[in-house]
Amino acid sequence: MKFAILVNEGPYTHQASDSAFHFTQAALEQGHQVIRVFFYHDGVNNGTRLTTPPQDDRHVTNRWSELAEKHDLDLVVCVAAAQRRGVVDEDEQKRNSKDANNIADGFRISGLGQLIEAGIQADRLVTFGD
Amino acid sequence: MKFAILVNEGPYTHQASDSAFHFTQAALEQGHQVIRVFFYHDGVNNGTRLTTPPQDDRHVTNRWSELAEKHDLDLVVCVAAAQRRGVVDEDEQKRNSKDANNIADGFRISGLGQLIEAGIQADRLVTFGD
Amino acid sequence: MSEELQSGIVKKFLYINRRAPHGTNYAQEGLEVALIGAAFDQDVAMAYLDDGVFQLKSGQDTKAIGTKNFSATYRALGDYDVKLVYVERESLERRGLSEDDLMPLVYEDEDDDWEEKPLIHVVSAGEMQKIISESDVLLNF
Amino acid sequence: MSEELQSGIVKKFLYINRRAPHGTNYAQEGLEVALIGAAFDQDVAMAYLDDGVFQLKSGQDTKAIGTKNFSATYRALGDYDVKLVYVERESLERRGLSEDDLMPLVYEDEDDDWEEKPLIHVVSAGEMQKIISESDVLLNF
Amino acid sequence: MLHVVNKSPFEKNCLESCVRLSQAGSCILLIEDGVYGALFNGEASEEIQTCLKDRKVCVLGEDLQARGIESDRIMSGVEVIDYAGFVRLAVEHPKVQSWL
Amino acid sequence: MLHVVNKSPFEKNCLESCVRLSQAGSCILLIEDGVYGALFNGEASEEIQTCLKDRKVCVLGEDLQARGIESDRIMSGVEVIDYAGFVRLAVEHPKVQSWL
Repeated sequence: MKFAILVNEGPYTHQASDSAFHFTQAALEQGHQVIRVFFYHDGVNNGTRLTTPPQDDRHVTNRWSELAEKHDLDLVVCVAAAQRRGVVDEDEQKRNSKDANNIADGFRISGLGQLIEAGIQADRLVTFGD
Repeated sequence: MKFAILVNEGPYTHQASDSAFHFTQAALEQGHQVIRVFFYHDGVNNGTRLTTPPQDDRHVTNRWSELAEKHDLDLVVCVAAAQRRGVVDEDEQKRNSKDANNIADGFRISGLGQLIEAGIQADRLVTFGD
Repeated sequence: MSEELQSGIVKKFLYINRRAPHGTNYAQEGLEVALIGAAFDQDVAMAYLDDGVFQLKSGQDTKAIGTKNFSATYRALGDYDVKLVYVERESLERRGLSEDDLMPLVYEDEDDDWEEKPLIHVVSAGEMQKIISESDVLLNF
Repeated sequence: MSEELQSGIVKKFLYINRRAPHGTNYAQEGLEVALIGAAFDQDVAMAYLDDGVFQLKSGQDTKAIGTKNFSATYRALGDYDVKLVYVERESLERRGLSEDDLMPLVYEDEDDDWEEKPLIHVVSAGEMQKIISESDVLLNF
Repeated sequence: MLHVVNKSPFEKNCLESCVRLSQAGSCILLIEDGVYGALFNGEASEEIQTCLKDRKVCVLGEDLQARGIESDRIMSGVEVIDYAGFVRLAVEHPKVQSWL
Repeated sequence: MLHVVNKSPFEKNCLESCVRLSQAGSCILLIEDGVYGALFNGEASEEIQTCLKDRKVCVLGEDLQARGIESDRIMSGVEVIDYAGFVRLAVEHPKVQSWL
């Protein structure tokens, strides 16, 4: 079965990203496909490589990056939400004349259409948020 | 009278930062002192210079930076909360071996002691959050 | 658009709005999804319940709080081919509101000589149950 | 510490905890403030009300959700010279909890031969009203 | 003491807790989505009515206007103030409690 | 249809809305702070009792354990499942509604 996952909150403040991660992992373990994980609202803050959580805590962003690498997951950060909140890749950096970028490995920035497309193509869309 | 302001949510998602801004401005207009604005929890996300909000919307971070410049405000981002969420200045960049930083003009990263100190020194601590 | 989208799958998208506007921007960013989604040739409906009904309150003016007044955008829903806007009656009543308090949203019916018709349908909780259960993709804001 | 802090101002700090643990990290980051604050020689008390009472529930184990189990840190409150932990009775009762469900927090009383004494005081809403109104600095998590 | 409530009473329990735990003589200020609590015929009106007996209740005009709540929809006895008034309330009262 | 509730019923209105707007035959899953709704003697127990008449109610074990809620504190009739069970529920039911 094809799943799409929507994550609406950032790391640490809300459990949403953790729950989405565990659900995604469990779905993959059962042999399902996860066609896209879409990060919207404050969820875009999962996609920064600049976090340094305490050593005895989980690393939310790296965990997503590693899962994406292992299972070839498509982690998409919404461009409009990312612009409001300061999540930037190289293209966005150039386009908005910023002096740095902060996107994490395995994440890409794209439009809201990717969420709609995931809703159309997936058998199930599961949302995690606040 | 001396005010201290605590902001617990990031820009755009919650109105907290807007409300704190308007309150701070109104307090300054009445001749009060605002000895510190402390950003905690997701509030640290107000302190990134990488946001590009839509042109017809307010620029939450720049507005804080400009107010700070004008009134010599002390905008403090909590270091522990910032590490979890990826808000980084030059020192933090070196300390945690990051390849970029994103702190905005007028903000500085410091410890939670700065919040307690503000609570001790201010006549009033006013909190804005979710 | 990608190959799969040419395949002609048409699903019923329901945008469920349960939060007040302005205190958070879920309402605004939710509306942005609905407008983008309108380009995808799917069946689209909006549902407003709980504090979400406040999103449609007439007379909103954000000048004094300095935020973007996106409430004008609701009037564009009809132009984006969204023809069904459901509002739960119980949610209105618990908040002391009636349909008269809501913005008068309309669309032009191309099948009826472009006559202006109301977009908003006030429905009972029972009807809302059914609308939710008969949709294919549920997006919550 | 800065000059002002040498001035000997002692205020009553009250940390008001109204949220459940784990679903958000306000509880965890709130506790971090309280522990840092303990170094400042102020009068410190903790208040747990509404879903905040769930923070003190015994037997929390976050291994299966992979988050940090900060609930062990509450046991350190006594060592940080926090001697007053108020829990609102009404909040416990509405949630079907009693004092027996809470972690047994203690401190060693230096004025009484280091005897272990309970930190938690279950109080009524009326008493909590008074505790809140008599504090100088209120921090909410 | 000044109590600030920023959540809709239809969605969250903040106003309820504020009412339970604020004392006679204190002031309750509704801001952000908290202003919906001042609607005169909403379900929260009883709670506000109780408060008005021995507490002052204010609501932030800027937030009412943003939400399209005209002043004739506000319960009588509730005072509409602006940000300058918010600051004055914070000065008048020796401490501020935010029911987040 | 699978309905997911992730908020404490003591703090927010999500469970209430889910109960009002879910149909007979559907399944309600409590996760994150939503698991507090399954406490057998809490104030939300009546709402869950109503649901149990014609709906299936499940609760995520991982989130119960994190919060120190032992299984003997859960209302009878509520089924404890794990993340694998959450995925199976999402497969069984043709759509998933999250009451955020």
